[in-house]
Amino acid sequence: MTQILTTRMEAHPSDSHTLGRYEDTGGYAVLRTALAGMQPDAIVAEVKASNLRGRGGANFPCGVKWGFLAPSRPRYLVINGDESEPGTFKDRQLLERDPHQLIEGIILSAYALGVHHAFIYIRGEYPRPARRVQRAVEEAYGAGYLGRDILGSGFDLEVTVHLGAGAYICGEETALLNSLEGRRGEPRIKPPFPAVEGLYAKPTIVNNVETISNIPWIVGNGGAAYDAIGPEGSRGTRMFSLSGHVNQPGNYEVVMGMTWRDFIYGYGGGIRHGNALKAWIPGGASAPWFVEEHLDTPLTIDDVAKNRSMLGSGAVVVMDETTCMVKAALRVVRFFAHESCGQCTPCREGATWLQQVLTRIEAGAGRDIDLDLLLDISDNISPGLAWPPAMTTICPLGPSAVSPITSIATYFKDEVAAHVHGGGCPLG
Amino acid sequence: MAEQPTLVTITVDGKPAQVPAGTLLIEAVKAAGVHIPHFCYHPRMKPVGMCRMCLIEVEGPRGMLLTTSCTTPVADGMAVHTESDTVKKAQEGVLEFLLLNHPLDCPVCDRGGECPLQDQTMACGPGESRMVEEKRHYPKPIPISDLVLLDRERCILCARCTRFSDEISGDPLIEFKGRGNAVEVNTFPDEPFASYFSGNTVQICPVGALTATPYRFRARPWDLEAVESTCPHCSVGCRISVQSSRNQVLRFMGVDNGPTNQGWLCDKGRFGFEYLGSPQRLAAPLIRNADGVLQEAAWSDALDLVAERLGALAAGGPDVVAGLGGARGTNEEAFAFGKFLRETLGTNNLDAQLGDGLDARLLAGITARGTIDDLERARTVLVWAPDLKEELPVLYLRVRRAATELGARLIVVHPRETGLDPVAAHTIRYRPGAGTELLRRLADGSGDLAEARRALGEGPVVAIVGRPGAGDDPRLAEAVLAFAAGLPGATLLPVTRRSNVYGAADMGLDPGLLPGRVAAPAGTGGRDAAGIIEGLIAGEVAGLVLLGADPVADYLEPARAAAALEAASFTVAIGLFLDESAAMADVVLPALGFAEVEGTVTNLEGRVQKVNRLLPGPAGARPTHEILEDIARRMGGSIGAASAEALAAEMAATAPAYAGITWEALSWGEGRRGIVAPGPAGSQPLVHAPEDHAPPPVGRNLVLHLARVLYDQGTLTQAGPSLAKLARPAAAHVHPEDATRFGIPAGATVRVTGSGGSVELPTVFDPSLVAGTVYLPLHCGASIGAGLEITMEAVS
Amino acid sequence: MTWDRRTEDRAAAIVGRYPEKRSAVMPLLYLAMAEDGYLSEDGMRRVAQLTGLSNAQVQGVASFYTMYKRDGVGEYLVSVCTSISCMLLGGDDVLDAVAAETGVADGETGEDGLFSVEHGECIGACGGAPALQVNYELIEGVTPDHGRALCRWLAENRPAVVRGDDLQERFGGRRSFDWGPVEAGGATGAVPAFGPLGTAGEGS
Amino acid sequence: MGLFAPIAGFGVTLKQMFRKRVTITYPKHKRVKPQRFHGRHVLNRYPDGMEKCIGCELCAGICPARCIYVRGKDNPADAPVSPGERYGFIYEINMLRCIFCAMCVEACPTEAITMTHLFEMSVSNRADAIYTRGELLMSPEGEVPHPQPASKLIDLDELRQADGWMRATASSGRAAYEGVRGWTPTAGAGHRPPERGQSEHPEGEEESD
Repeated sequence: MTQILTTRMEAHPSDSHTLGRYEDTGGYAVLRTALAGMQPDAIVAEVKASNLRGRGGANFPCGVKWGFLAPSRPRYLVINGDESEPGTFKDRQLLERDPHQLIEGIILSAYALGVHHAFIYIRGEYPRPARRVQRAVEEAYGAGYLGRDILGSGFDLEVTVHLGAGAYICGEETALLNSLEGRRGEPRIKPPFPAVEGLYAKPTIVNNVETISNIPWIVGNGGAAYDAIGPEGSRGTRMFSLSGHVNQPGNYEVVMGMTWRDFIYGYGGGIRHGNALKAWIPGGASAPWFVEEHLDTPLTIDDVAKNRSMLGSGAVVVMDETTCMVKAALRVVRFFAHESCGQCTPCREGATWLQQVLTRIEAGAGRDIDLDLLLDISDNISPGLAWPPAMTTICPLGPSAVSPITSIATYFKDEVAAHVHGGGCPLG
Repeated sequence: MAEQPTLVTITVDGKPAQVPAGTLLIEAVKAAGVHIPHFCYHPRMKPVGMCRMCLIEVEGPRGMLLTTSCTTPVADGMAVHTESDTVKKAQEGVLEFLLLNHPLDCPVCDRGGECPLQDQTMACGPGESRMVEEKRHYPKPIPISDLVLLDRERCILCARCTRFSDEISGDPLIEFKGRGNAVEVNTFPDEPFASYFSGNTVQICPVGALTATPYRFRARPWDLEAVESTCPHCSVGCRISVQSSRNQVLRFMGVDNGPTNQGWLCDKGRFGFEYLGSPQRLAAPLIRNADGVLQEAAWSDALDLVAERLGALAAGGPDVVAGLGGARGTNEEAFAFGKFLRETLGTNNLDAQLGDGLDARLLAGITARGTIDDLERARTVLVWAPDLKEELPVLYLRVRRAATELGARLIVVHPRETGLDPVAAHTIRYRPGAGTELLRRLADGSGDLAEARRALGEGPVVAIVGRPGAGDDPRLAEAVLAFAAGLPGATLLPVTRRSNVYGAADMGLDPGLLPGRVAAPAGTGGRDAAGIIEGLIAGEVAGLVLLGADPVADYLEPARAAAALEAASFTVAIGLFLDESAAMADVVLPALGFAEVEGTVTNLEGRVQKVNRLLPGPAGARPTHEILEDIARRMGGSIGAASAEALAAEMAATAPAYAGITWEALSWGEGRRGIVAPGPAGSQPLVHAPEDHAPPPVGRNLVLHLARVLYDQGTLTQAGPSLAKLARPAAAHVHPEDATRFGIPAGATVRVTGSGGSVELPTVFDPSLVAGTVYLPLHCGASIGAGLEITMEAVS
Repeated sequence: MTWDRRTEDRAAAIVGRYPEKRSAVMPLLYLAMAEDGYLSEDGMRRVAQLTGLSNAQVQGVASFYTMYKRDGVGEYLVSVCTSISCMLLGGDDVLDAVAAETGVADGETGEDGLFSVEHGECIGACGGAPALQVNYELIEGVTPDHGRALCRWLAENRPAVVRGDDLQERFGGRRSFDWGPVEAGGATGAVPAFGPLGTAGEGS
Repeated sequence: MGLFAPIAGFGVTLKQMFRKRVTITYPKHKRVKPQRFHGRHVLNRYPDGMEKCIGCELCAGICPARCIYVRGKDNPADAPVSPGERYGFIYEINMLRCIFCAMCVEACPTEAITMTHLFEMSVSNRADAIYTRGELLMSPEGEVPHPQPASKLIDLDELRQADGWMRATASSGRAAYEGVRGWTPTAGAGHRPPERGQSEHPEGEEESD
């Protein structure tokens, strides 16, 4: 079984986060080699060759994104550690258990991109990971991996750890940049993309923690080696956060390509109490749900997309037969309504309205027309209810709130009707 | 001026259209004749694409893309659909979302009847609400300043107001608060939205979330009558819509005149309409009776008396009488006043200013006079002038825009912090009275001024020059203008505050000028304001005609002015109010004012604009030109003022710079934006050489910085209840170092003694003030004259 | 509003860490919150001065984020996750149990100022669901009984420093992943960034 | 020419003599007005005494004769005159100009203004024909003031006869609500049910909430 990101933390559970252990296990060796002998372009080339796709949710090829970086300077690198999507906790593990791997990735990426100031944006509810990363950054400064003239290469890099304060929307890259600039975390209109006008209107690359944590391995082993792992379009390993009604929840670093059945019943150890599977969310709260018929779909970015959903942030939430689908949908919609930044009318008003209607249905006060109403509200947020979603909003948070609605409307229409006619949940 | 934009071809709903390149789709499509509904988009602000109302479909490589037309720039060959089913559905959806929480306040909402949300709901909204849940509720309305009320239930969160106060006016006192469905616009607790520009947010609010107290519930939009006119409050000449109901002016709205105000107004302009309907307006002539009391009289008696007394005085020889004023009315009134004084009374003692502005010959005669719009192209802007935010607020907005949006380098020279300092690249302080030395150093680029000097070497340069304080020597401004004229690509904007002081100068209300920017022939010189006042005191001048001027309050040495009026053997005051000077006059004649007469005015660029008539005015008041004509006729002459229009025609025919600027030309097409009267050709040498006259900073000596503030004790401000309460009490602003030197604790009362008297005032510490200086706001109820040299001592 | 010398120095260091001082708003708000126990108006005013923003703008930022508590919070802020994964495994019951034990309803602060209770949106502990945080110190695998016991223990022992590892040991269950070594650090209030030991963003 | 020819000539006259007369002896007798009769206006109150008029001026805006003058004002917070922010501070109708078209009634969003059956309002002075708020607004007891006292010529009881059609046609009224008391009765005493038979739904209009 190939592991890239989690080897060290599994082998050294007690001190994988320390500089000593990191260096012992070959850490910063790649950095030394790269700073001594590699041109920045060569690193970019390796990343491009690796076909590494962003792990934050959009799965955009990392090398391509780097290629968009505008030539003007200064430029910034921002690490998105604002992991807040329900079901996702992989970055927390990477931050907490192997921060130096991330820092080495940052230094390599910054060197490759000509960046001299990088920011690590960690969500506010993660004080422990933030403390660990901060300590690791201090260790790295102390050891000469950060600061002026890193390892005598003449390359300078400052890293600032920035703590969020409880706003999921700041995981959206432009909202994150606004937040980092000290503004309200409202997404910006794109274009211009951050690679052209990002932090302080300067060219900026925003990458996910997991994405950048892969960089030391890719630079060390070559992009081709990474590209050799896993099926086409889903290269490399990937951290999946498995939670919900499975026997063995947790983070799993896997090579993609297996079926969902293998993943849920293999890694997850099957459904609790031997219950039947009812549905699962394949890629974080914003992804449309899968049901039994998708169990034999291969777990790759493209196969999931073909089935009108997404791997997103790699969070798999499994629901068994005892789960009320209306309640589950409401809980997800409530999240998005709560986390809407409030800029765009359809998301601000629509998500709350969806929540209100669902609340009514769940409480047994639904009307026959309510499901159609829900779908029409959804249609006004995400016209056509197509996949990938069209949107009437600036960022995809609006359409995210629609996913649970279309999911229950597609697969659990009868259950919704039973709520309406039975005056509440038929499951009791 | 009108650069032809390059055109690109796009397809709008299947029809090809030629639209200007580089514009946003929403504007491009408008140019093609298609209106797209929108709320958050405002052509004078950066687009944010928040309301999502302006969604349209654009054909792209990956099929039709629904996108906001306010954020998408137009590109050649673009095909857009504004009326497809998808677009209609999306727009209807957005409107439904907006209306979910919008209260059904339309019948009581000030916006009802002129509300974009109402209009667009009628045009493309759903018929009925599908929401059965409770709407969002907030206490309503809450006052967020003395002038503005906020109703958060009505707010659709388009951020126009917050963006205006952040981007345009630079005082972000209102902001979004909260997140998601709980977002609201609000101020910081206990920190009101006390912006000089708050009224603009009321005007641009697309719903009735922000309403203005002076207009609240006074009328409904459909019973308003309106004319376009020019704001009467300062010399920027903002274009306004004057709106009235039942013969009462109820509000001024900004009209987007690109070259001047771009749609914005200051709150003094916007809410400064109340004086017109003030019960204190003069409504009948007053004659001082045998007991020395002013008593109402018939017009014929009053005019007879004036003609008789003035005639008797004028018969005594030339220049025995004098005229002051004319800087607040129309050009036609100023022209008539000049003719009346020069031809009927045979005097050259006339001045529109009261010694507090710039030399009228400079105003009328300056070459390379710029326009406000030059700021759009300026590389460097030099402001050596009064605090524009206090005196010419909309010019402040334009300069601020140049500095923040257009990348101009701004250099501000002033004795203390001005509103522009936060956006200035260089701020230079100097002691009042020591400006010549500073100018020399700036011209040399010596020492710490090197950077600023280098910036001034990069043109085009716009120089905005005036007297920063009333005590500053007007000759310094001339010297600064002379220096600035030599800068690369320089255009010059001399500034002074009274609304039509430029027009008055152009109409020859100065001993050295004849109408149309013509220098008076040598040897015809009369007295200027200071000369008139001293002449009255000395008994060399006996009669005085005041036209909308109040020297007793406004002359920089009020005591001298009072003495002059005391000494005059006959004074007639023509005006709107019984101000301090009128109260000392022998005859007071009520005149019609703004919105009651038609005419033209000239702003600080020399831009001539029309003012229009909407109201009859008080029954007993008459137009100024008629009053003057009637007096002239009684004296056996005429000034040919059969009507204001006849005067205008005479001006257009005889005053060189005003040739062809007729009412007709100003009323239609491009002329409605005003016509800039052409300046003199060639270069006119500036008149005076300045010299420093600051007393040396020794012992307990200080210099005085006396400057205007927006809301003061002026007659027009005080006659309107909304603005009157905003007037600031006077205070002595002292540098903390000086306070220490004089042993003055914070908040202590001091006695300040100057050339014209002595007052006791509370102190305010002002570290931005140049040391050795005391700043007093002008016209705030405490006057010590304008002499630079003053003394200060602690009282308690 | 005056901060002591140490706090002012810290504030200056924070401002110095960013290319533009406006960026320091968020960490400074945490600092202001740590000063007063909640985000006071005076605190926001001071942050505005330090960053060159208007007070209203600082309020606009502060009110956007849920972790800046502009009303007073109790000594222990208990945030029970009720997002989808925790909900599936009984997060609502834990919240009910916590509310019942402390007598403080969701979103409220008790009269004695000991507890504030809130439901949280996903706190990244889905593998150990249901989970809760006390002053943002995480405890995973919490049953309703554990939740009650936890609150009782807090009320009885009133620890000055809330240590996540310690609470996890006493009241936690299944974890999302192996947490590694026990941490000495903990939270001294409802402000995550400025614990007594190294703080996120400090130093460097 | 027959004997009865002269009498036959009176045939029509005689026939009429025995018919019921159309003419009534007004003002001794008064005709019952049709339910939709447009008489003089009243301004109504809610049962709790609050005025219904909010001073919105929609009546003045719609009035084709331009005979209504309304001005609103802020409701005093401690003693509100009407619900909400604004109340009708000035309310005047020039009855000489009024054409009794009832557009004001239709425009009114709160059913504040309605018409009664009283049409007797002769005046001897044009100024008296301007009905002010004092003459239009009914008292909290449901009485409506009138410039003239009750007399042979003026039957003030007709002030109580409020229009029945209004419910069906006013902006917030719908025929579907016939017989359903959706708001307080007009003119305090206008207890008459709306006219029957108004509520046949137009084609395609569906019953909704």
